[in-house]
Amino acid sequence: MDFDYSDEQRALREAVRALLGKTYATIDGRRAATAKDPGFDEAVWSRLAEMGVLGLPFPEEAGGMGAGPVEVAVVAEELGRVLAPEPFVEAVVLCGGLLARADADVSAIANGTVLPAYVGGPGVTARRDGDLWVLDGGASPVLNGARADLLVVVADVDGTPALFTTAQGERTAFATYDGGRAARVTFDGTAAGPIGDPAADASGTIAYARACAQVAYAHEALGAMERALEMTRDYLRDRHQFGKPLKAFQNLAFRASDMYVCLELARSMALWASLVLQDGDEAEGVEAASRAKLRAAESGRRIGQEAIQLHGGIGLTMEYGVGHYAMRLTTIEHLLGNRRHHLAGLAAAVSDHRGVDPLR
Amino acid sequence: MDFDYSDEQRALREAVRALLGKTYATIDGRRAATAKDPGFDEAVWSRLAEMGVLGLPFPEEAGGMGAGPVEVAVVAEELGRVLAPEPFVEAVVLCGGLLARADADVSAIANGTVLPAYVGGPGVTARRDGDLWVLDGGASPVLNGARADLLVVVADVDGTPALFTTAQGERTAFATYDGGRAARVTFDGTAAGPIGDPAADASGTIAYARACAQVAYAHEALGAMERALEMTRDYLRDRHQFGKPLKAFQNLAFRASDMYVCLELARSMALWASLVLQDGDEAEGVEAASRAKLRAAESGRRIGQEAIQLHGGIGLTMEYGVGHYAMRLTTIEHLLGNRRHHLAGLAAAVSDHRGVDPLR
Amino acid sequence: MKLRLSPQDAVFRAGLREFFTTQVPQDIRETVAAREELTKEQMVRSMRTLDAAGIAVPNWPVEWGGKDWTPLQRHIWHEEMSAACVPPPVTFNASMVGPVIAAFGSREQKERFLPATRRVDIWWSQGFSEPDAGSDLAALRTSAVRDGDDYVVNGQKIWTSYAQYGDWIFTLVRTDPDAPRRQAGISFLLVDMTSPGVTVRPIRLIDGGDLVNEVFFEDVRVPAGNLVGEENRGWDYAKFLLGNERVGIAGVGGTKRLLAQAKTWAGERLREDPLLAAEFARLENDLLAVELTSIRVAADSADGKAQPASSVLKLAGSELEQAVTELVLGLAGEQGLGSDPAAGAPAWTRTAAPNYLHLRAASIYGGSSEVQRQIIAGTILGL
Amino acid sequence: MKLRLSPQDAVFRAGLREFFTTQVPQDIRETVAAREELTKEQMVRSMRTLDAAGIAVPNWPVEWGGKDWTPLQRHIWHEEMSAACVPPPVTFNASMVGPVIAAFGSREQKERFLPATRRVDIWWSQGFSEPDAGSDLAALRTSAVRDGDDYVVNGQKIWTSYAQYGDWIFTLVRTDPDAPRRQAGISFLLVDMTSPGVTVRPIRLIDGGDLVNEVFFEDVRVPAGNLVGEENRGWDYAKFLLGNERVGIAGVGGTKRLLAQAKTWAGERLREDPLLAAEFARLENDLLAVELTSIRVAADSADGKAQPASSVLKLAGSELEQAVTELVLGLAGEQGLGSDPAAGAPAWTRTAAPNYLHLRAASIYGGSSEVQRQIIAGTILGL
Repeated sequence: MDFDYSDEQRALREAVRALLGKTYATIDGRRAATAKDPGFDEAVWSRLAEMGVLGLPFPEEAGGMGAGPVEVAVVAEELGRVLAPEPFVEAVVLCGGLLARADADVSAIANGTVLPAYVGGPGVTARRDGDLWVLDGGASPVLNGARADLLVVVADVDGTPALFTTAQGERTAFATYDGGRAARVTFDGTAAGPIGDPAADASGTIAYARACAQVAYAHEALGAMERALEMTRDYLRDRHQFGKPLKAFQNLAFRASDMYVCLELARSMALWASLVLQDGDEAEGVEAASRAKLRAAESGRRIGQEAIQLHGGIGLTMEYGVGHYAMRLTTIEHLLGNRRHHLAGLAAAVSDHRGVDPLR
Repeated sequence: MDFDYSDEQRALREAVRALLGKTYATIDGRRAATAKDPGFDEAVWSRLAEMGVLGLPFPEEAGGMGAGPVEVAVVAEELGRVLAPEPFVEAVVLCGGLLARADADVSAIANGTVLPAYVGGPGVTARRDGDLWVLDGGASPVLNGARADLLVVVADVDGTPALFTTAQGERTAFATYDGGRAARVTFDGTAAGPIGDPAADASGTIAYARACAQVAYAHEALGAMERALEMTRDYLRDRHQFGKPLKAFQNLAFRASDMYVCLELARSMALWASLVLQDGDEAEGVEAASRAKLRAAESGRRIGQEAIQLHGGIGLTMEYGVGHYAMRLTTIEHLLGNRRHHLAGLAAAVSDHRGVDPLR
Repeated sequence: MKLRLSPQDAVFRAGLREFFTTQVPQDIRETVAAREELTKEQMVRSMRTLDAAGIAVPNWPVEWGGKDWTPLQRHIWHEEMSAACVPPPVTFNASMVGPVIAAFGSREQKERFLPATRRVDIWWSQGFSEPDAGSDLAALRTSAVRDGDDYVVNGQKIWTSYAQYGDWIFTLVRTDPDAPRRQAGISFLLVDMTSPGVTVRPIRLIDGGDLVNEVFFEDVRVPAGNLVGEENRGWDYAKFLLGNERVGIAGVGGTKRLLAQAKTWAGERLREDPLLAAEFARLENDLLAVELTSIRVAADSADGKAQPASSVLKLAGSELEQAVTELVLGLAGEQGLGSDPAAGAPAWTRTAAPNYLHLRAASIYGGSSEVQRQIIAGTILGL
Repeated sequence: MKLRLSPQDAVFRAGLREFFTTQVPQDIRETVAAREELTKEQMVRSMRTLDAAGIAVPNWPVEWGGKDWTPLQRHIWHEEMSAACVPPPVTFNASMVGPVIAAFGSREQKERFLPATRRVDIWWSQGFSEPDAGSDLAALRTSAVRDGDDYVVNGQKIWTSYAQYGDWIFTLVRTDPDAPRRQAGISFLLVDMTSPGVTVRPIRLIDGGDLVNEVFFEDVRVPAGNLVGEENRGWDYAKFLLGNERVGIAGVGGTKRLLAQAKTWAGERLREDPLLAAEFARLENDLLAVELTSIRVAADSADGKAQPASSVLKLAGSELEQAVTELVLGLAGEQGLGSDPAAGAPAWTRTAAPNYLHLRAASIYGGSSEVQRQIIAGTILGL
């Protein structure tokens, strides 16, 4: 077992970091990109496509790079570090992952010409209408739902979930509190194409794709936590009150230490979950993702809250960066299952095993 | 609504404090008393009887002083402050309370000639044997069960609990980790006298008596917390490390502040619960007791643990007092329902009300 | 000791409850219930409604519109107001500058300012914090130099809430830069915000609001008659102001209302999800403990012990308030992302995240939690 | 990156697992499983069993009985040992004084002490802390004054675990009271505990044990040849000692075993009580995070980042260990009162409270949590 990145993985990280650094070197980059629709920088998205990042986890024959969860993690962490608003996790990991597993064509996602959005939740049903399949119902929030060229929809077919795509559906766009974009999507007999066999239960496929996205979010959160702690550390070092640097106040320094512990625990768990996904057993991957997501949520909550508190008022301003980090960490905490959701799931299964052994 | 003690209540406190101070001025008093059976000081017990404390909550016609839950609280808090090992809560509040409510004779408890012990739990059944009632089964730990002259037993009669007393039953004595005494009690066709109608469901009576004891424990814990914080404060003030007093380490001082907050929250809740009991509605009293016990357990746990941690190694020694406070707080935390027990009970009822309004 | 209100206080409470729930305009109370921003007009109208009934500033001297209430009655007043979704009187006017002018102002200042302050004919802003003087307020640098009958003020204030609405601002300014102690050279000065040289710049916060501001003073001439009390004694007046009002400092009323609302929003989940129910139960118990403590402080139960000061209430109250907004955000789940009205979501999910973020400030402003812990350690524990 | 052990490491692990579960005497492993005190004889016998297999001191130089294992293999060795209820090698010998003598001792000292230390022919005690030198170890005052070929030692040590068993004690003593820095005048001295003037007084702890002690030195003559390394450089050796062994510092193996046992003890309650199940799930997830972090440290995954130092493991590991003992105490409930064998209760409820109390020390000794936070703030964060 080892946690070292390969040279290729390091190179990927440097390349992504360099690319994102051009636009998101300071928080002003994020603020500018999120100030106008679609809530991210299309040019950055194109460059990510050119670099191959948008096809990273897809098989090479499907236009991807055939990379695995660890490479996805590397990218997600870099996005998190600079709070880049590009919807990598949602479009590539979640939607792309669902489509690629069903052997659907994902080349247009990989080359950046089609942006997909994920429509989950229990509110959509699918039915046959002659030779066609049509969708009814709706969901909200659909992240990037207004800008999306394609909706990847989980719809109920006779009590079990199945997957469909459609380029239609009514979309009401809105901004999310963290600067992103989402939409309320409604279907009303909207034509849609099935992905895979619509009569088959897609629960497993969906759970696995969500797991991949949960782990990617855990890494995105990790990058954000890391940077939020760095900013807090710098602030404690440089800011003076009562005639001495804040770091001289033991309580504040110790709280930064606790933030560091939170960060490292989250890092260990996120890295491990990527490796479990890479290892291939789906049930294990789903459980590991839940564990990593819970840990990321707990660490992210603590680090985000403490980063603000240790900064004081400035931490709450839009102009200064650290509040954006806290907001993004809060968002991720609540996406694809919040703390209580994952804890309840793990609690329900706690009798099923004697312990968790990560060394295998 | 007010939380001021009356002059009589203050006088009671001073009298109890003075009495206990003679024996328990330092932790050596507790250590000496608990070093030998029965684990408390019989002379102190007699003096408490002479002062009327052992009949405090009983009606005057039953040999008591007709005082209420607030006076009981005053005594319990003083016992807690010096960790006096005398079984006031167990014998007077719980056993005496059960008997007094059934109009049984409690004068011998009040005058100190009979020490009762409470045998609760689900392990005892009662059945008729001719004209007599006999008990089978057993329970452990029965606090002060070996020394007790009388056992007050909750026994199952055809599926509902009823109350009995017996002076018999086999007792295996043992020491508890906090220096107290308990026994394993077993019955095997042991003759016992019913208290009240054994066919009637005594659940309500038992719940109310337990509630009174829970609130008294909350006050005992309060006294212990108060003193543990004082000792910690003194230690932080007087002890030097790295060339300065410990209080100059901001993290330590802030943690003492948090202990103080815990203490005051527990105090408010315990005082209030005494008042609710005094006010007379039984269901309200039972709920308030659960709330106060939960709060006392949470505050006591935090204060006990932090008192040790802020003292360092010395806090763990038998010779120094603060560890005894932590031990006693731990014991109280687990008597008559621990944190999870009370939280689960309150959680189950949380939908039943819009909110809790203490001002009435 | 007694549990129940005295008959007088029970009548007192019933009267206030009747008033708050029937006389304060419905639109205002609904806005509060929905956790949405009140307009300035609503805040003013609400306070004038209270003032008309003589209960806007019970903490003031009776001569200037106050009430001779007991602390417990003031507590009841505040809690009933919160429970009825009535916005508390504008803090800057009612709890901050009013009592200072009433206690330390000249007769002329009292007559000029107090009635107008009570009716919010003047909306006051608070000019205390500066970019380098937050928790360490005594580090403030805004200067006021005497020049004839005026002071000339230069400097910058920050975190000034609602300065957009401000007609006047009460400020702490440095009048003696050479004073032996930093605290000794500070004065308490009232400044007309329409004076030339006063500029207000809103600060946008992560909760989406922009109601706190920077206020810049550039050669602003302020008549010397606007000095409150004595020159260089402003620190004393500021301490009076900050320590003055303990009623409502724990924010219990609002937290309690929110927790009760949250039960409604949780709906069936409260019965189906034991972990959620336990979160509610724990918060409810914590809230009860804080509320009881605030009643104890209000009732000033002496009993020979050091009283839990307002620091305990501020510290525990703000953490609890934050915890409840966090619970609500958790209830909203992914829905909470839709803070935009266009999301078409129910008001409570729409406001969940902004309110959660907004409340992060509760442990920072008005004396941060760190300041409160320092006060408890120092003042109460003697550390 | 990879999840799985290499085939070599998998074989390595299987071999150790086989050894620990079949070759270490059953009575020793059962005592550990029951969370009861091991006798000195059991600890010695266990270590000699390991030594006979050449795996008692893998962290030592190969020349003196160590192994050329990778850090990950050392981690596996430690975790397999814990999982199999095998007591880890006597710390004072294997992790403390042994490596110091091996690194800084003279050839003569190595030959004299290392084999005897490995086999526990000598039981070592640790003489570092003093009544006024705990976390602030450099404040120590025990003095060693050179007198001919001897040092004469006077002073007092405290918190000396198992000093009753101690044949020798390794101490930090002040040899230069006039050194410019307090740390500069300290030496590392080996003292035969049978020397005249050495007195041991047990300290009774609230966990019921009396295995920590005070050790008094009154004009104890110690041959100068028992000085390790150079005079006045003892602080460097002590730092080496304290920072030396990171394997097992998080205590994950024991915590994991206990948590698994606790599930058995919880029995049906684990299915019936969702709050209890959630407590288990949370602790299990925390434990996994700490274990993974300890593997990361062991595997020394560099990756250009500051590594989570042993401080993180000690801090998080001891808190977790404490939390699990607290969970067990909660499971025991009122039964936990019966710590006396006469209570006739199952071993796990009988030991629940003593173990809980015992573990309160985990965040105090070996560098308190406060010291660890200071190290993280200073060394890792640069604060």
